[in-house]
Amino acid sequence: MAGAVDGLFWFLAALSAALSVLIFGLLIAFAIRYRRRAPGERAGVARIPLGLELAWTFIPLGIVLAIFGWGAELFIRQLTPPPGAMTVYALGRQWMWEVQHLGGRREINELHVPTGRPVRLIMTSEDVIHSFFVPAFRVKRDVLPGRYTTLWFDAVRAGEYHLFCAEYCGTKHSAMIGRIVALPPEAFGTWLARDEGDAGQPLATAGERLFGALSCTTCHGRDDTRGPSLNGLFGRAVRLRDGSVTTADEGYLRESILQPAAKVSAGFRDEMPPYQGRLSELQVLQLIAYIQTLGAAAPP
Amino acid sequence: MTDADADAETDTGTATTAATVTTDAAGAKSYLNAGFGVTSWLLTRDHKRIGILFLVTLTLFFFVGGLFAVLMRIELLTPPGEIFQSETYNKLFTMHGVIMIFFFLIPSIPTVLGNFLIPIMIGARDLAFPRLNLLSWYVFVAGGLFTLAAVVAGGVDTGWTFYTPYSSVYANSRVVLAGVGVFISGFSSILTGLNFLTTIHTMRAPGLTWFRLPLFVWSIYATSIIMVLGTPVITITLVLLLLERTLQIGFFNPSLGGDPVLFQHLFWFYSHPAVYIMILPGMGVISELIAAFTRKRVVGYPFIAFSSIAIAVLGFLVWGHHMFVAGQSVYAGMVFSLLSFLVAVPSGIKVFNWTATLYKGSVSFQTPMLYAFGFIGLFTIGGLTGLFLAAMGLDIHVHDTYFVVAHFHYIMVGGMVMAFLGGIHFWWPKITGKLYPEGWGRLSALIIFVGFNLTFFPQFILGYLGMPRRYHAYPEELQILNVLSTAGASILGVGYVIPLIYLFWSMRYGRTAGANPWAAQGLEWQVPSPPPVDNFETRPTVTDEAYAYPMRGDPAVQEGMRKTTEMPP
Amino acid sequence: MNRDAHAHQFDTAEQQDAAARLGMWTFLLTEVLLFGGILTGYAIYRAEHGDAFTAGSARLDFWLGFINTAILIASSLTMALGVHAAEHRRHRLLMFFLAATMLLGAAFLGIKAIEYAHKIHERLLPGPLFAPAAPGARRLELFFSFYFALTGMHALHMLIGIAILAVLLVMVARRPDAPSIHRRIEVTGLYWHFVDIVWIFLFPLLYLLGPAGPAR
Amino acid sequence: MTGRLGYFACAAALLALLVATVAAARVDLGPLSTTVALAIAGVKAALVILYFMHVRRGPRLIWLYAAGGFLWLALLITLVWADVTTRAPNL
Repeated sequence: MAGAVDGLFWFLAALSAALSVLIFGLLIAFAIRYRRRAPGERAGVARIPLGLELAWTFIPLGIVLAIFGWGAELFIRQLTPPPGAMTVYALGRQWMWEVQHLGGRREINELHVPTGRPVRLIMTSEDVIHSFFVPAFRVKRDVLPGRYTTLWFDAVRAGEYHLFCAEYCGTKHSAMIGRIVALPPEAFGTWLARDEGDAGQPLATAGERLFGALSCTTCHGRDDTRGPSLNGLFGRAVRLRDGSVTTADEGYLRESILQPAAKVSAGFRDEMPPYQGRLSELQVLQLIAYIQTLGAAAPP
Repeated sequence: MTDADADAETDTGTATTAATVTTDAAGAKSYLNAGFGVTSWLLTRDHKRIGILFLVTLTLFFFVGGLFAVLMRIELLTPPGEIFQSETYNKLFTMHGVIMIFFFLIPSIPTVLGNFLIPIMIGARDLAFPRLNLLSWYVFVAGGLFTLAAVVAGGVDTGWTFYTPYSSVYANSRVVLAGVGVFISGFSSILTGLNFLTTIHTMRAPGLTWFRLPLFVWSIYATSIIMVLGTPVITITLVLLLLERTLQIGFFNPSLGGDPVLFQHLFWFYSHPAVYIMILPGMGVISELIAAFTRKRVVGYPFIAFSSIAIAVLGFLVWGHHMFVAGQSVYAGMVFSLLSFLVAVPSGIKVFNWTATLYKGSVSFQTPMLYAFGFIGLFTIGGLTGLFLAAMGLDIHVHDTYFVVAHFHYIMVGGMVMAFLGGIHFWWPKITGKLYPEGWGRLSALIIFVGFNLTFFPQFILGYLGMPRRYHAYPEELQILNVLSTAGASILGVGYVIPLIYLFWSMRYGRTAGANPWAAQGLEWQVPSPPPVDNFETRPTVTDEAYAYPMRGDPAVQEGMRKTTEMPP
Repeated sequence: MNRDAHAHQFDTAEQQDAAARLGMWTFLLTEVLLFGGILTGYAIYRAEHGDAFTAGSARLDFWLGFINTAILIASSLTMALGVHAAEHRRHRLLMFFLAATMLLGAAFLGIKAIEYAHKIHERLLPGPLFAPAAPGARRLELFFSFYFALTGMHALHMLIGIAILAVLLVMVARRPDAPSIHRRIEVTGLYWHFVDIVWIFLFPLLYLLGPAGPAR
Repeated sequence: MTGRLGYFACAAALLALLVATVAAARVDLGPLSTTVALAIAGVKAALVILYFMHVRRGPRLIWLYAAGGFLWLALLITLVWADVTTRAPNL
């Protein structure tokens, strides 16, 4: 992706340079050629044909429309993670990045990733708006409180890269920085398996325990009883009470845990208590990770 | 003897003298001599004096805002951020932004040159609502005092964008004082815009049809539309923000189901068009300067006039390009990106037409024209780099980096401030009746141009390399470019101080300017310098288009020069 | 008749009238967008949290809102008649209509105050004092944030309108033949009608969400 | 005195529309109910603008100003709406 972004950048740089040279060249040439030679000198009559006016109206229009298309196509690609991307969760908080791997390892202001495999981040903030910015990968996305945003990148070469917070977030904004460590796949595997004192349970395991502790099973069982069954829910299309259809992705699950009334599944009543304020963002992530594992075990 | 004087003596004879002579003969007092006490200024309803009041106030704010910029650049000389605490640095860039945007750039040309010139250019005695005009200044000063109080009381650290929930819940600085200051100053903007719109619609001199108006009037008209339609939205948004902060009434707070992105929508609905409030009047000034210093009608007059309106309208439809990475929907982003690109077209039209105006012109290089050249160059670069930011896929990378900082400084400082200084120099003889020293003028224009580019061009590179804005410490590999930028800033600072000194000096010691030192066309050059209180002895009647300069080989003017106006007997 | 008198910057009284009218319309343009900022937020949140907003609407006193709408329509009528009287130089009639408009405006504000008192008593004032217990209460609070912002801003405009009318009433009483009176009355009328229009939109937007409203 | 009669007629129409909007709200029109309520409000506002505020006999410029504010507000709401309603939950 970085190469594709740079392609557009340098194209635009070249275009800008060419246009600047054209305009500055004409300005200077005209200024010298038509400089005032005598104090009372008058200007000559010069008619600009309408065709020329139209040309410098519509040719730039065509050019900018083409650039729009290019930029938009690039944008869509940057927002669509390729299949098989590795999911990692990131929490922004004044003034640190907390990264949670599915397997349970947790990092502060660091993110270890394997080379050659796309990484998809699911991010949220616990306080103000932050922005996850890795210049080397040409990616950036704001991290908002109260909802998930995502971002993906592909570290081609092993190495260390800057991680910045790009949205002003308070006193230590410029200290909310870290590094992305891209390791070859084997080295990454070793790193992931190691415990440097930060490893908790795998997210899904913690989520399962929490699921039980919160008595979610009372309503969400193997079959649709009081609440819809969660088996095989993740990634599926869900029909809602008001007739609309949505996809059960991370954002939907988060909202349905914290504010169940917002989107109620068709055929069910709005009777689940909201968990907003009762669960930390990390706990929500654990529950989501657990619900995703329910997909595998679900009967067709 | 400078070119200007020579021109004045050889070429002013025809169109201008009639008006000058009649007014002088009547012995009318100039607006500067009409009264001398402090109250004669503080209670004046003369649009010219109010323009001067704004000029003095804005100059003060410009140098206060500039001081913050200098401190920031000093801090950024070294990577680790050793001079100020990060807290202090955050307040510096916030106060720099708030003061420069709300208390200098937005009011600058409209309230100073617009106030002074619009009534004269349309042949009126004053604006439609002189008392509202004075009120506008008092409101502005009140807003400014609140904001300065916020600085004195410890500063504000939210960034000029006041994004929630940081500003409404988390910030520990004087958000309320600064917010109230900006809120109040908004009313000044609304009153000014309202006054201009009404005046231009109802008070044009007989015969002064829309397409005979100077392009500066068109640009101020377009600017006023934005002021009137946009400012109320930020005003009310700030009210909601302040309510949320002081009374904890939720409007944007995510814990109530609110949406911080909504704040950004409402904020940019005004603040993006506000960019055009800053640049459109500058474009108007440049059109005037180019016409005067090439002695030609600006090429493509209707295109330039309508492109101002087009920019004002299109400018309202593009605000979402500040939010491509902010969690806005992809589809909305597409719409905003497409519309943003469309703004490039009317901007391009202006640049091409200005350039073409030089063709076969009689180009002279006095200070205002040097500023005009600087404007076109820097605006071109600023505009072209706008394409980078409107392209969504590329904006992801450069958004909120120094690339953006450089881009908008090229537009606002490179464009707007250049135009402001060019306009001040051009109309200085009219405003004060005195000539500024031409040599110093050219020198400082050159210093500013060089200093500006040295300050801000490296910032494009910094942004591309990934340096985020609002960082008071940065990685070591970026130091060289930052040092270059700081060096440029010190040159730029000198460039800004020189005109301040010689313009002051010229008020007392400058040589007396005639009514029309540039041999320029336009109603403002037909009244004495400085103009009398009521501008015109008798209402002028306009019979010709704007910029009716006599031309070589034009059969229409062979037998004599055209007159722009005829004074009734 | 000194009707032709005009300020020095104008050429004729007609020009001054046109400028005053256009100036006021421009001001109203800004007012539309002033309310528009809050309305945008309201529209967006209503789309997102429809149920909570309907529930909030059901807690408003529909009949008080209805009566207030009728009162404002009546006040617009008296204002229009006042402008008409001013045009025809009927000063006594003009004073009567100005007073009637003020009274109707005050009645509106009185009823609004009763509504506010009820809401505060029910602890529906958003902020730290907000205390309903039902699930989804946070969204309900959001509705009331907007209810108070919109109606509060409207009430503030009513207050300003009444104050202007009071000043005009005194002016007419003192100098009924002052040349600028008819212009001032006309321009104030525009303002008053605008404030009425705002309420015409606020009433259905706030009070008539879903069938719950008028059924009670 | 036709002017005065016109004002009374206008006020009567406004009150009738007020009753109509209440009646419409009593009927459950589903998602249409808001549209109907706003449409009636729009008609009422138009009556006030055209008759009470004399735009009907005003110059074209005043028509433009009267419509401009609402147009601009519609623009603001539409574009913000376009964002909020098309956000994929997870993007």
